[in-house]
Amino acid sequence: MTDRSQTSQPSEPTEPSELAAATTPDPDLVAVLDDLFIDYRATRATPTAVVDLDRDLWQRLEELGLTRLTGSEAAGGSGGGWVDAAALLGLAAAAAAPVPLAEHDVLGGWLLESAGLPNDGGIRTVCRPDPSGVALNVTWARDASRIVALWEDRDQWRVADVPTSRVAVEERRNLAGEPCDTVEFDLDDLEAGTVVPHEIGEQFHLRGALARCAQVTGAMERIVEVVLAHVRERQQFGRPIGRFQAVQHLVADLASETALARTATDAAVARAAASDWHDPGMLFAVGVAKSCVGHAASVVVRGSHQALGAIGTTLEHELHTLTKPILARRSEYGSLQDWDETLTALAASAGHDRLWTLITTGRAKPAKETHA
Amino acid sequence: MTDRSQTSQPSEPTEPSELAAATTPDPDLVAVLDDLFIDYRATRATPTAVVDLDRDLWQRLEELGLTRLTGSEAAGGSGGGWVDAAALLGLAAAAAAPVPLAEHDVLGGWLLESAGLPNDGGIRTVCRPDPSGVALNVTWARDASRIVALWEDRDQWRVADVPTSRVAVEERRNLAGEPCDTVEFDLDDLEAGTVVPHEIGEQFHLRGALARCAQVTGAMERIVEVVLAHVRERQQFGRPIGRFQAVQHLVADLASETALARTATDAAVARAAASDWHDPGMLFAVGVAKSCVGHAASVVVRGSHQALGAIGTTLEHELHTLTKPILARRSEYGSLQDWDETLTALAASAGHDRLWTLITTGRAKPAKETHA
Amino acid sequence: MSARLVPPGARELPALTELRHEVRAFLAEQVEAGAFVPHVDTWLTRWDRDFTRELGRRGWLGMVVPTDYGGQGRTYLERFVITEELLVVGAPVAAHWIAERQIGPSLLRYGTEEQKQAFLPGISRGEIVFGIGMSEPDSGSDLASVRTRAERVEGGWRLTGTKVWTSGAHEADAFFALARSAPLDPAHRHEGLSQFIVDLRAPGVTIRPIISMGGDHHFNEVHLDGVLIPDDRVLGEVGQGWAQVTSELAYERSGPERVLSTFQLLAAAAQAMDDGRLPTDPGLGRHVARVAALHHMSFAVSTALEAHQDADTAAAVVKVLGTTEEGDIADYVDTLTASGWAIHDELDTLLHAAILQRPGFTLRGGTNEILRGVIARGLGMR
Amino acid sequence: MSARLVPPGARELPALTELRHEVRAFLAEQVEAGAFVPHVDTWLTRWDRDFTRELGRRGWLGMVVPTDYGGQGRTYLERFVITEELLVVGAPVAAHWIAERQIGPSLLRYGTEEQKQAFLPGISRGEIVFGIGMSEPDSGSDLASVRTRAERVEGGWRLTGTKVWTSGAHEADAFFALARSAPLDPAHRHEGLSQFIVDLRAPGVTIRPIISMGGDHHFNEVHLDGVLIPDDRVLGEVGQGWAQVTSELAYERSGPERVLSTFQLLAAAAQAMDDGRLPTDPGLGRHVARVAALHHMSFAVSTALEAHQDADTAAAVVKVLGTTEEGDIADYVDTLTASGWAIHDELDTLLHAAILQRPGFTLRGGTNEILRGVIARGLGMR
Repeated sequence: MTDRSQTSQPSEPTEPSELAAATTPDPDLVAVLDDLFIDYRATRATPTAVVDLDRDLWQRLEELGLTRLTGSEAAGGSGGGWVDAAALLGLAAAAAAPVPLAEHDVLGGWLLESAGLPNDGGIRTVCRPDPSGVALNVTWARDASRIVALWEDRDQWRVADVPTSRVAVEERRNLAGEPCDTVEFDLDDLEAGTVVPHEIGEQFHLRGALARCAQVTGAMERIVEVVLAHVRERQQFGRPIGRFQAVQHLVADLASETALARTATDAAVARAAASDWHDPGMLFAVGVAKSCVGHAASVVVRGSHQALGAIGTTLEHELHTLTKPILARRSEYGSLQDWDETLTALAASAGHDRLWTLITTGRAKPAKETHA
Repeated sequence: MTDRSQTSQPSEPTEPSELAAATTPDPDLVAVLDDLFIDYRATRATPTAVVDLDRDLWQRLEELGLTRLTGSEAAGGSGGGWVDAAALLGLAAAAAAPVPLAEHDVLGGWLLESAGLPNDGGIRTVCRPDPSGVALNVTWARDASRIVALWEDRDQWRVADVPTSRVAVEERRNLAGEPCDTVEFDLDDLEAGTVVPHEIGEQFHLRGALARCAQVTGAMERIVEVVLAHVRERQQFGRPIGRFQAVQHLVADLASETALARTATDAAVARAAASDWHDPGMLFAVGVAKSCVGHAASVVVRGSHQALGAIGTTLEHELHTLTKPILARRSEYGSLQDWDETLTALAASAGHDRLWTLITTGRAKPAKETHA
Repeated sequence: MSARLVPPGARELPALTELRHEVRAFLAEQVEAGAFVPHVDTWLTRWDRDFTRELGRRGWLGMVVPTDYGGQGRTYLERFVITEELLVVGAPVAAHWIAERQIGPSLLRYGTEEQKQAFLPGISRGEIVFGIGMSEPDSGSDLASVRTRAERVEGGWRLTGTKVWTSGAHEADAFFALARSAPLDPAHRHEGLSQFIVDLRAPGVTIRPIISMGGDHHFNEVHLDGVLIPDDRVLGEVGQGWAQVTSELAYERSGPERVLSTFQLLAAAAQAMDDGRLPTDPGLGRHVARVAALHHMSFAVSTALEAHQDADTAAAVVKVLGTTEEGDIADYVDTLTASGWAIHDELDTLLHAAILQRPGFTLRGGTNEILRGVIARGLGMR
Repeated sequence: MSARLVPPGARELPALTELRHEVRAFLAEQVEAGAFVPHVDTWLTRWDRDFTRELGRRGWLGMVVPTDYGGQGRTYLERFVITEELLVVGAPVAAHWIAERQIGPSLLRYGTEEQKQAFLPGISRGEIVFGIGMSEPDSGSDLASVRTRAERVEGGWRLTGTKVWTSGAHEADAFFALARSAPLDPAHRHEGLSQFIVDLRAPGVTIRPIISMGGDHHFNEVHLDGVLIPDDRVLGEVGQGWAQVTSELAYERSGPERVLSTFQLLAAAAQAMDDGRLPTDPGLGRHVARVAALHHMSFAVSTALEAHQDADTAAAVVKVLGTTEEGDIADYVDTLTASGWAIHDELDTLLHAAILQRPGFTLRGGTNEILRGVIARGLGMR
């Protein structure tokens, strides 16, 4: 034993507020969103297999300043941060609201501001075309007035804000029945894009992945409510099925996985918000969220359908409006396997002695190596 | 639709016995083994953390001709096949009997016969030393009078029957507390070994793996009995814990996994017995068994300890005499991951059109390519 | 050795393998000719009366129906290999599935001579298509709680009630309906139930689609509004409906369709790994191993059924493990795929269909929760 | 947003990170100096009174005990980071674990002034070592069924009964025993229980080892044969034992020891993948992600406890997910390793220890079955 007794005894106790900071969204915003989406859920039409953009809802969101929540106030946005944006994405996903909030604001709006390009209204989506100018699985492309393209051109990243009228859109739909089109750009339009720092190109994938985590987690939280309501009400063998121990454990497990996904997503969002995405640990933090959210999705989708039984597989039921988008989104911005492999590489590179540092700071290597 | 109606209508119905053949061990043998091991279990000492070879039991097995069950009658064996041998290995493992039946008879005895070497009694174990003559994790080495070494020497396989007095044994124990020593041979002894066909070298790994499957499956079947007895007897909250739905489902799951492991093991054993290991599908069949057995081990070990609670973690309880060897053996003759990778390679190589053929015949490629 | 949950395995002998190869060759021809596009869960989702009749012409329907009733008079084992080959290739087999699996055997066991003559030859030719009417809106797993009433009338019975999840009712000719023919006695809930053969074209029958979460129409709600069932269309004994519907559960639960619904997806994933379109991953091997072992287990149960041995618990084991596995395959492949990695791809189509069908795998034919209870009973815990 | 099972997350601020780094640097020195060899599950298996006293000297014990009682008067959050750093490095912390986690807080809440003065300074110096006596041979998860009797005698109580699974009793100075101080009323099973502070050296106390499946001695059976407990060693209120033992469960269940028991094995596996001794596999990333998320979740619960918010359900979530995960890490690494792949390896030693300890993870402190019931209650299902 070394003999440095008492050295760490502080003279003054530290207040809890100096030790940890909560990262919760603006309660006024949450109250507005709760009202909005409760009303939306109460009045919307019966679910359909094909899901189209809800322009009425979009207009209400626009009137409330929510379609440009994260835009700077100078650029006509509401100046919201990632904590508020994640809350909006989550609650919209919980309501299965078919609106391109992630694409238009969180990703597209950010790219335009980063490039110093004007944002003159209209609905936007976003994509990363390949070198030949083709982008696959572009959500909501057919409904957008313009498409914000992030394009890697001879080792330079460019952002172009291209009118949809100037691209070829092949209409397709994803698992959730949402527009998820193939878009082919005119290379001239991409080459005319504004050069942005490399950092923007790297961040785009992380921001997209974390936006999807916020959406999936919000949808899973709504699923927990739907399942709880069902198992309280549905009777089998003379009692509510929620009284059966097997059902209780099934629901406890899916609710616990949802809680873990929420914790991981919030931790990444808090880190992003605190550092405006400059923290070198963002790759790890987003990876942790994407992995936990993705594995939770397996448990939650499976468990919720099992708990709801056949009724939950019908088109008229709310459940699939949540489960299908969850699976569609978990494969966006990298598959679950891709992210687990990324985390494996980070963990192996950290090795025995720095694995815990990786977990607490997101850095696999000491700071100086990270900058090298 | 093509128009070849009625072509497949047989004139005579086929008897079920011409369609499928059961592959069950000799009932007289099973009766002898049941008696032997019931008696063994009833009279053995309390479990210990360190497990040593039981020479009394070995002698009883020897007197019954069971230590050379698979030896040819010409060579003084009992002429048993793999179906009987798997039954013996399984029942001995179910009794946690510390005897080297797999090493001495199924593997060592077979190697000696394949090499035309005499088998003059004594206890043998078996191993595959590396080019420098060192073999790791040699079960029961310190207790054997001779060690049968299978050695790959300049692209030739040799079998040497080396007295233990001529090797250096570093004593170690495996997870189960069994002797699992490091053995270093004198290279002269290995070089003096008898050359055997390549086929022998390739089969050794498969035979070892399948012997381990038979042991693990037998131990898992005993665990199901132990768990059932416990949950019927143990009372909590005023009733046997087996009345709780959560416990019922836990036990149903581990019993089902055990049944799947049994099915996969028996299928591989039957294929081996029917073809005397010459069926080109043996690699796949053994891989299926090793994979199913290995994954079942995770479920069964975890579930049985959970069902038994703290009492099952004590040294005096039977449970760990089964769960520890299960995990020790599933990592022998290839890790679970190794075997899943082997199966992945076979499945990918079979591809879309031949995956089902692989499953039904074990061959990833058409017969002519397999021979190439 | 401990009492086994599952019967001992058996090896397939050449006579059976020959039949397997014959069916396989026919199906390869059909795929080649474009007669059908391989798909997942085709025993629910792919309905093709022409294909069904072609199977009938080839002598591959009515396999266990005696030749006296127009069947093949063959064995459960032969039916087994035909079933496997049809499922793995993803053939359109929904039209005859219910009749071949459970209506035929039930008619053989409980039907009158006239009923057998009336239905079995048509079933064996693939010309009479049957559905099954068990579930009701409030019954779920608690089948004894069915509310459809059968009232005694002159010369027969009048059925009133609603059946749900009746797959293919909009295409089928008839179905078996379970109904309460005597008032419910709460102490003996399984008594007073009877089975009726209902002509789906009869007056009083209304069929409404239940659209599935992917937008497809496979299931129906069948309203019975005082439908007259003549006495000669009662199946078996009045009041014995419960015993009749539960006696055949082992046949319904142990078949290859509880394992192979997503086999085409697994095969496509194997191909994609070979082509480098999916990352090589040991999970593929693990799933292939489980499917292979379940193929043996399902076959072992068939040999027991062929030998008239009790296999209710074993069938529950096959169904729990098999339906979990076929669903896990869908989730597994989904975790490997990234959106945008490919387009117009066979794998994508199969994957989406598999995901949409998956929730039903572990619900239909007895939920996994119910079946674990059956296994626990088989283990002596209940 | 739906009612959350778990409190919102919080970011660790620099003041806390500084403490973390201070502890981490000390521990790195200790490992370097060979003061201990990192191991798994050290809060049960590694007992070192010298190390414990050294932590006391550094002001890292008695963290939430007020300075008036010799403690540090600091926060649950500061205790949290110290705890994490000790666990991840696999330090020998068993000697003070029970006292630091639950005896200290219970004394603070329920103890008399004299009891606080008698025990808390010694606990905070790492000199008084405590155990806990709850379980009994027949009680298991049903704690209210304890049979140890406390009989009223002149000036105190006499305790008679047997406690089991008392970790470290053979090394500890005293333990808290839960006993029935009034006859069982089957309608009110949780009444009539009381807590007593028992000197383990007192006459009538017999301690016998319970050897674990790996051959180690951590647990004991403690026989109490009419042990006299003076009135001043009753903890809290006679008859309120149930409320007292259950009121602190959130502290016991939500800590990092429910996540990190096998962290050294995970770290060794990461190293082995980097070195090529284990195959690179996405499973490592999956486990690292879960451990990272559980680190945040456990911290979130600590912030709620610091703010005196109810966190019983959240603690159950941490414990179910965390203990499952720390056990799954052991099984995961085991599936990657082949026997004979290496020898004398750190990984091997950690792996075997982790496998042997694993069964206890999801049993001790409330089984996962019990805790899922707690979560279901928190969700309003019970």
